Amino acid sequence: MSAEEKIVFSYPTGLTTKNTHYCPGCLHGVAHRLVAETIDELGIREKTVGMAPVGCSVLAYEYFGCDMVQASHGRAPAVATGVKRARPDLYVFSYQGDGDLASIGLAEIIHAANRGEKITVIFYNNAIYGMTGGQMAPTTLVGMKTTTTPTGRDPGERGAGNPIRMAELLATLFTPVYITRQSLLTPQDILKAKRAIKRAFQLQNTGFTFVELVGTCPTGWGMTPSESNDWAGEKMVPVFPIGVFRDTEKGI
Amino acid sequence: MSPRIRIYVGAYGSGKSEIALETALQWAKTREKVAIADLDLVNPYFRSRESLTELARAGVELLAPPGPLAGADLPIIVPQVRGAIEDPSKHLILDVGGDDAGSRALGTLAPYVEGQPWELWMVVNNYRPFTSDLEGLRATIERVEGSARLKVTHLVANPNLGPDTDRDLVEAGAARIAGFAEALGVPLGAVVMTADIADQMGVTELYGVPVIRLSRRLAPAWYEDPSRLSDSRDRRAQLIKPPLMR
Amino acid sequence: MQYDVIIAGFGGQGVMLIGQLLSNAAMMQGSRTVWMPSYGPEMRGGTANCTIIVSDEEIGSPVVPHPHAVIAMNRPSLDKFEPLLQPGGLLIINASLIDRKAARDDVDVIYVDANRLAEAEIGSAKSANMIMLGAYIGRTGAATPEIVKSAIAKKMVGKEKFLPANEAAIDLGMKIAAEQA
Amino acid sequence: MEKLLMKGSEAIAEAAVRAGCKLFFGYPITPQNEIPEYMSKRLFQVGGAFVQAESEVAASNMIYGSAAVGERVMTSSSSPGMALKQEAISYCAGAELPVVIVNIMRGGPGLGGIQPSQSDYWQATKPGHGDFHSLVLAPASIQEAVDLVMDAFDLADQYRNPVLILADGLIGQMMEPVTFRQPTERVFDKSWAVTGCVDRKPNIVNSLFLQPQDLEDHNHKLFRKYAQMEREEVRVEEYLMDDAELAIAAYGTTARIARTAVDAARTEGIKVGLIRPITLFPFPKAAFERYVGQVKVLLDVEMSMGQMIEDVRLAVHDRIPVRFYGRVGGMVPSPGEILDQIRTLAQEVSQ
Repeated sequence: MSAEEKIVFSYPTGLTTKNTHYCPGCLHGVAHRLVAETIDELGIREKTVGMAPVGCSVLAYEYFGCDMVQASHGRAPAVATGVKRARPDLYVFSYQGDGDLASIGLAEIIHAANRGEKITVIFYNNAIYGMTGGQMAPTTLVGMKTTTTPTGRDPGERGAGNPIRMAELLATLFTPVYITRQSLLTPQDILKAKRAIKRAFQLQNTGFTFVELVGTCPTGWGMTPSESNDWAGEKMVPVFPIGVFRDTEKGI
Repeated sequence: MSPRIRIYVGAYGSGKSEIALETALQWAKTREKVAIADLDLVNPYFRSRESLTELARAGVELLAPPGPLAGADLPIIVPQVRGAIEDPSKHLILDVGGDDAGSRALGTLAPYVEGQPWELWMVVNNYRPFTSDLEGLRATIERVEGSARLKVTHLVANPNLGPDTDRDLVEAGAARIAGFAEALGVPLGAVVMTADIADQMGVTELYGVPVIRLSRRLAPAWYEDPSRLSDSRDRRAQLIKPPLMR
Repeated sequence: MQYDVIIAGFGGQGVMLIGQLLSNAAMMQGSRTVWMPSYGPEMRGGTANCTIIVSDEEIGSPVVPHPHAVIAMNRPSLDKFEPLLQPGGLLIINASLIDRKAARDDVDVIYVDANRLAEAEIGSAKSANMIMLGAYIGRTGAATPEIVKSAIAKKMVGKEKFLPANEAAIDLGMKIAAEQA
Repeated sequence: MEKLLMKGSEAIAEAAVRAGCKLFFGYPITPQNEIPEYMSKRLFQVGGAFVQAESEVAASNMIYGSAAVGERVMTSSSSPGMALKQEAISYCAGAELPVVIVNIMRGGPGLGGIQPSQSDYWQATKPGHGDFHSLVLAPASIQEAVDLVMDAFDLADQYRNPVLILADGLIGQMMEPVTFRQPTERVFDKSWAVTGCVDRKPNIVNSLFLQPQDLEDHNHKLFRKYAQMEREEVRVEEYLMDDAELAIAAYGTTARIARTAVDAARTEGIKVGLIRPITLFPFPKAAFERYVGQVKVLLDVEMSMGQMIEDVRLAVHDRIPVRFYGRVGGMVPSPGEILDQIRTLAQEVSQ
């Protein structure tokens, strides 16, 4: 390579070369890439074990270039606990969606956080169940139509509840060391999200670290990719504000 | 010749995928570059992607998730679908999932479809719940149009009761759906029936629209079995009889 | 030869403990043995009981519906287990807390004023259970006093100062059993 | 070797530690609390870890995680808790992970009761979702519990499959003298474990198969393992069966009670024996089949409503009539009750 040449794109070794199955405009691929780049930059691919969830990213075990474990629905933090307690020398992360983490796996995520398991949890929040065909998620916005809230999520008469804000909820616990919410909606957002993921991995061996990512689901939402990005920025971000909710090292 | 993009929507179990397949195979006889896209994200069974071999033999391109993902319980729209929508040389049939839940996938693509020549055919079986009367059908169309973000241009009459379908049933159903079409101000696009009933009736057209002859491709072999026996209706009656009454 | 005994009383009277001591002593003398507790709600507040079997041969059923001996530390225990005792069996009654005599006339009975003696002679009401255990081994010979005492010593590592009182309680129980023979 | 008088639950925990179990994840439920309590003290002494999980569901998924990195790991529970563990047990079977699970059974259904029971025979031998088996070991004494727990870890590693210790509340709660043998020195291939992909391709621990054909092949592979277990791992104890005309089928504590009844019946001249399955899966079919033509009636005795009796009947294919006697809800059959049953059957047979 000559001095003038500049690499503008390279494939992180933290990812396999397998093509992902994600729909056009879906931001799971971006989130995967950020995790993979982090693994590469920290040089920890050979001592990292990832947990794949149940949900649209169920096949994540085929995409990450490190050792992977497929977990049952919602239990990735428990499985990660088993891995990390057995091998504290490994870097351990789970990659989970909103149904997996904030609904069926709510007990597992809260208690893993509260025990201070030395793991990093990457939480992709797109306010819908993608895999099963667009049902209400715990993070679905009020008024948002899904296949199980056909008239829009109604916390009133229909008793469908309000969106759960996981980053804020986990930040009520004393134990976690790093909790942040970032978005993947613009290139600038993505750069910030990358820094957050990297910080989470760097802090992993000091305690529980959590990165929520505001993402989209063009297919589940019935929108084009660019419409979904706009919609997420306008509707989701006000409910799921971007920010750092805990960074004990920085006194937050 | 009808526009190069034909979209099929309808309630769950209305027969969309069968008709989409049949249309693709018919088009392949008279048109170049025919493709069918499987947008059925909702129901992992009986999807058009299962007829891969037959489509390949007819020269129809199937746009569906590759390999093992075809059997996955994952809502996948392959990027080639948008490419085909925007390619003026392609004749594209979109097989959309059932009801408004299924047609949300179409909403993702609606802005690209809008600039192209297209028709949206809604398959109606008056022997199914929710579409057996005019009000139910009107509500279903509204739901589907809401999530598809496109208007229904035609109704397709597909009156049937599965293996128990006979000529009388088809004639009565087609008349009823033709009435719905008139009441709604949406033209009828076609009437669908199995090949043997079409032969019995000796028709290739009905209510001024073509008859689509169906040879139930997606139903698994066991599904046909009861009707091959002498009298499936009697069989069913026996099964329904409460065991304690005997 | 098989010895079996149900020891019963209030929670806190040390019935589980003397059962374990007996079982440990049996093991140390080379016998086969089982200690089986009642457990759960019964342990909290109500009556607690355990079954101990000491045998030269392999022990089959750990469940003994009709024991050869019953040590009753309180009235409810006596009411519950006296009817289950084998004819000719041994009934040891804590006379300090039980205000009635044995109802059976086909069994061997020892009355031990255990709580009063524990306070008056040993100097600690807590030793009542040890006096009862002493009476049991004195009458049956299921284990020798020496081996029971070494089982106690093993159990009381770090609390050796209580050892003499416990040993005295065993001896006192044996004496009572001998007196009532 | 020194004898220790130990409670069944403690002995099971200690045996696991001596077998090299480094991790334990559990959730409190009576009557097995002594196991997590013991482990919470003991494992940190041997450089292992103990976590009181938020639920049985989480605990069993934690063992899935630790097994995935190739460490020896155990969890324990009692009947209602076992129902919650079934999820991860199926995943362990599907992903071929070696785990050891202890079930100290209590009465059911529902919240049931905390007294001893054998009401989980079905749950143990016909477990979870999907086609799979756990290897199920049923001890009848504390010493046997200790020995079986140590074997369980080897069996789990050998077959890469869940191994279940199924014991009733009596085994968990009673004390008997035990000795601990040295663990075997067997070495097992764990190249499949997710230990970090140094100098190798990444490993994936997974039970998802998208292609029906692949999943069918995987099921067939699992069932070849179960077939091998049926050939090589069956364990059964026969007692006084040589001349037996009547035989009792019972496992666990019930079998011990039955043995006392058999002894008593023998003194009355009744030719009765006992067949005690030690492995409930694989079930010792041959041990029963062998007595077709010799034994005139089998009496199945359980602390449940007749669960194992199905396997006994299958084993003899109706060529020996099988009768049933059971107590449930924490009611433990006495030797006398069983003796009465034996006497009645003996009379029937002689007529």
